[in-house]
Amino acid sequence: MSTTLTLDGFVRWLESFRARIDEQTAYLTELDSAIGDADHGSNMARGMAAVMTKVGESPAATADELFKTVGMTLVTSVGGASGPLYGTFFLRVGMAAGPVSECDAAALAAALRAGLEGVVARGKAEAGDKTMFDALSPALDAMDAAVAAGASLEEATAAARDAAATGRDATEPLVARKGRASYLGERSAGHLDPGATSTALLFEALAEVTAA
Amino acid sequence: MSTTLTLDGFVRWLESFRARIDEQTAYLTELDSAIGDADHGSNMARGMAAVMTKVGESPAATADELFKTVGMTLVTSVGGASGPLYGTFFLRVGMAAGPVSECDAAALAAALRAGLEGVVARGKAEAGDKTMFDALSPALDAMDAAVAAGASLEEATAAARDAAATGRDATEPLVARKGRASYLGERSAGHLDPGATSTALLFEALAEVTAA
Amino acid sequence: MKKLINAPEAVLADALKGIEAAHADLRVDHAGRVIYRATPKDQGTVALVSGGGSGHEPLHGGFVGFGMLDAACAGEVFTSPTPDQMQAATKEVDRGAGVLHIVKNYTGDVMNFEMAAELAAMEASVDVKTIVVNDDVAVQDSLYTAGRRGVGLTVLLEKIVGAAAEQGRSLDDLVALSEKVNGEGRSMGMALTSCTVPAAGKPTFDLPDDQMEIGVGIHGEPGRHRVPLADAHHIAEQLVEPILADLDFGSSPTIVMLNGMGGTPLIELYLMYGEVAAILQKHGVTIARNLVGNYITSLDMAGCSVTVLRADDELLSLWDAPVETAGLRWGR
Amino acid sequence: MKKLINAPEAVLADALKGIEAAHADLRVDHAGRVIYRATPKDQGTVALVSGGGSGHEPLHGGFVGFGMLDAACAGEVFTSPTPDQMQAATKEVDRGAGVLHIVKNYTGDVMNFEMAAELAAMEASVDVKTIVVNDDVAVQDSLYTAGRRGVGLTVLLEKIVGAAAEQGRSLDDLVALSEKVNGEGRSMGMALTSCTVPAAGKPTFDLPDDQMEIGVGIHGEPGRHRVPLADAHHIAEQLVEPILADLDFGSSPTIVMLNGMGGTPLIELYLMYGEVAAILQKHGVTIARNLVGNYITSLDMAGCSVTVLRADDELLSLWDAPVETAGLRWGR
Ligand SMILES: Nc1ncnc2c1ncn2[C@@H]1O[C@H](COP(=O)(O)OP(=O)(O)O)[C@@H](O)[C@H]1O
Ligand SMILES: Nc1ncnc2c1ncn2[C@@H]1O[C@H](COP(=O)(O)OP(=O)(O)O)[C@@H](O)[C@H]1O
Ligand SMILES: [Mg+2]
Ligand SMILES: [Mg+2]
Ligand SMILES: [Mg+2]
Ligand SMILES: [Mg+2]
Repeated sequence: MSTTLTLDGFVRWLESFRARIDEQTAYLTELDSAIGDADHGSNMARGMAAVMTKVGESPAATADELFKTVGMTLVTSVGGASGPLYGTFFLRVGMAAGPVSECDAAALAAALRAGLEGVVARGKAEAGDKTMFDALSPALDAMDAAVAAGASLEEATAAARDAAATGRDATEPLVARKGRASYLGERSAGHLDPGATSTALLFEALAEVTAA
Repeated sequence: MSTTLTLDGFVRWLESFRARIDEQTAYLTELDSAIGDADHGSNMARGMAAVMTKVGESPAATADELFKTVGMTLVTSVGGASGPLYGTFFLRVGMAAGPVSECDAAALAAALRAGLEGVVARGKAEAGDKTMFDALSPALDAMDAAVAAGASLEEATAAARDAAATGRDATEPLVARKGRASYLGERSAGHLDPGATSTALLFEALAEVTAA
Repeated sequence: MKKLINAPEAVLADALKGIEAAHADLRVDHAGRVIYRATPKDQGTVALVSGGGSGHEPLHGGFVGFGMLDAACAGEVFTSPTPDQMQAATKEVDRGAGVLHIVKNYTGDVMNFEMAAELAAMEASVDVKTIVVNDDVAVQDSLYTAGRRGVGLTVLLEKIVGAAAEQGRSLDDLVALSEKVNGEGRSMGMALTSCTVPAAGKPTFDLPDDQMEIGVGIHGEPGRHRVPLADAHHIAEQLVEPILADLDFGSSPTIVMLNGMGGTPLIELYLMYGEVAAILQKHGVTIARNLVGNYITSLDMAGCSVTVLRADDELLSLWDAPVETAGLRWGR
Repeated sequence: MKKLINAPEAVLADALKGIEAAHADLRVDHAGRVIYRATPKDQGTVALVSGGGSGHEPLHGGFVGFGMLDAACAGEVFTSPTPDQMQAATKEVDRGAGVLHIVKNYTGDVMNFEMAAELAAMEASVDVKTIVVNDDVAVQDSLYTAGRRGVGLTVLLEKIVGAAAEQGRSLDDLVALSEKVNGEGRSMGMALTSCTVPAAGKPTFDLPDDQMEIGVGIHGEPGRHRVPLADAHHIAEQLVEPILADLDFGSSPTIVMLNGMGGTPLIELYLMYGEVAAILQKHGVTIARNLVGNYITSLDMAGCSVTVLRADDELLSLWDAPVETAGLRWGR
């Protein structure tokens, strides 16, 4: 249990995210079948496989390098809505983190918030639109609050994980207003948002890695 | 119970055949699904509906007129294999019966045999090819034998009916050598032939009418 | 059964209405169920009449037009049309040079066209010749079958012979050309699913999820063999190999058609064509022309067929000649 | 799942192999997953790039060629392609007069094309303009949706704007023309069955035998409403009426497309076209041109869509202009 996340830790985060995506590919696609086009699982799996290959091939020396690789790889291998959104997220995280080799809780929270801002700039989602925003934004609010209250990295990411999960669950009753699910109108209610569900996995992975 | 079949009786025969076809349309198509193209029931139903309309519209004065109408209507409304075959059958029956208004058992048997010869001329089927021949031919053999033995019209047509049914049942184990079912090779064995099954209905109808 | 129809017994009549509405260059005789060119061809040229059961669209109606057929007689679904239809079409399209009947080899089609030719001959007015197409290698042409079925090659034959007719060739010439095409082409088909005949209301056969039918025709009939489902490459092998075993294509150019059965989307047909082309090339077969798409279908059946035609310069140039029909169009 | 494929993850790569094998006038960049014309158009003419998820064939690759697109970027099944694909295609096809991106309105497609345009602009070399097609009347264009989907009209737009590009019109002209087409066309779709995405391995949704989905797009997504199955006539009404309610076509000529979703055979599409044409005519709509077939599909989904485009003389003459692609061909 450490107070910073090192470059190694970032890679372990990505690895753990990838493992969760792989495990949940069918589930994510099933969620996307109900209110979308049945590809979110395979999109994310394809993207994270490409990311881990790229990251393995050319290990990065700094956080900005690493996350630039992650973001560009997602942008160029995923497509769909999630490619530009997750891609932009990581590109912005890297830009905000800068040429460092580790981040403490506050720096990490700030970098992740820059990522969220990138997602919003790209996709224009607002709270309650039933998108990944609805897991991402509360996760970062919780992390900020924990950091402000002096929580450890582990505690802050655990708070983010829990808030992401709550945010994901809260998408279920919502009527979608962004993305493909919005075409369904009222019929989109009663289903979890696939992107919010994959985002919750991202924070599960982060919390796991900081706790290790 | 009469010794001859009158023009009225012929029409009742056709009506009864039509009723049986209508009742068994789905069954005949099901048999044709197994070893053919799933249309024998609807083919025969369409044809006999057209026949009864035509016969109702322009009542015939003689057997040859009646059966010419029946044959031509089948030829021009059924299509497929059964159209020319049943059509030729009735055309030849009419030609053989001639401009009469009734037939006794011997005349009827002779006319029907002419019909069989038409079927063979058209379709080249032999015994055991798994076609309507395999119901028609034994039916006429039985009828001839009954007539030769001095049987009544009712007895002779009952014998024909029974032989047609036996012939129909005997098609089940056969490997088809004519018609669509032959494309299936060995896979055609184990199924009744649809055409033999509809032919058995023709003789059920005939026996019913002579017994009435 | 889920179909875009009004009623099973109205399918053909209603589809003919749609064909007429869609194609100003076709004329439909609704009572007679014949599709004609709106503008007949020139006097003194041989006319081509084909026809067969419906459910194979675009065949045959979609191939009526410049460079292919003059008339197509539409039967009920999977049921050959009747002699009176063919006879009427024959009289209607004859331009004084005779009429070629293009018949797929099925007992029903052959008998009905035979009766039509007898009727036309009785009227003594029209010179009718017939080509019976029988290209399906899944069926042995033997005493124990009704011969080989006519399948995919029919499309290629209608294109090639149609082009020759347009050039003013004689009826005898066209018969010889048809026999040449029929002799040089072979087909083989397979099905992933059965089709559903509207009047039957349910699939003609049941096929478990892990099985497929190899050697099917175009009437939703079961195939020669039921075998385990395979990937595209191995399916392609099972289609190509019987064709190559049946006819030696040597190194001559060929025309290859990868045809969809109606329910298979184009992405899969292209994928299959890629496999088929690679296998043919591996066997030294030269593909000079190709066609990928739904050309001779079996209602909503999922599956495909392969047709390979050995094509010399004559056939290739007739293939390349302009054609303007609903189903095939190039050169104008 | 029964499909003619080798493996779900190889569908796109394998299909591209088949497209390349089938069409000598197309060039396929397999690594980049872009389909190009084998012979680029003349210097000084605007190039058209489109693209989108796969599974809609012949769209878009089947519309690359003379008179339509210069390049089509293929994404994974139902997944928009990535910005690097579009950027590469854009640079490759630019003939110095700029490039028009034709994008169907989906969040993913729009974002990916946006990023591509940003990248192309950063390189400062190519003048890129974008038209986002959004013709689906099943979806309200409101704050509460991602706007209307781009569906069938895309085919008509690619044809019409492609013809104009071939005439040497400027990029700004083509943008204006595209906007005109997009403003004058509307579509509505329905499904009898779901499709099956290969990677998902099972149907996207279940639909009971007595129900259908009205207002579907082209990604196997459920529609706006699930309603009882109806006959062709009443289905046609449910497709045509929302279109007419959305746009007054007056008495101007129209181009009408009856499009199949991939799993519906042509006989049913013609039948539906007959119903649609009759209903349109009853409402006083004049059909000047039409298209019946599978042009923008949703894998193996059974169903269809209707597109109606109000077309003045300019649009009609661009429609009639020669086109030579795998999916649409006339005039050469
Ligand atoms: N405008 C948007 N802003 C944020 N997230 C979005 C937006 N549109 C879609 N998403 C997210 O993307 C997810 C769908 O991703 P995916 O299925 O991979 O792409 P596609 O919708 O193109 O098939 C949705 O569940 C949603 O969370
Ligand atoms: N050559 C033939 N001679 C006699 N009967 C035949 C011949 N070919 C087929 N049949 C009969 O026709 C029946 C099929 O009729 P039908 O299904 O209506 O026509 P099709 O085979 O054209 O679909 C077969 O069951 C068989 O009894
Ligand atoms: Mg999706
Ligand atoms: Mg049959
Ligand atoms: Mg039949
Ligand atoms: Mg998608």
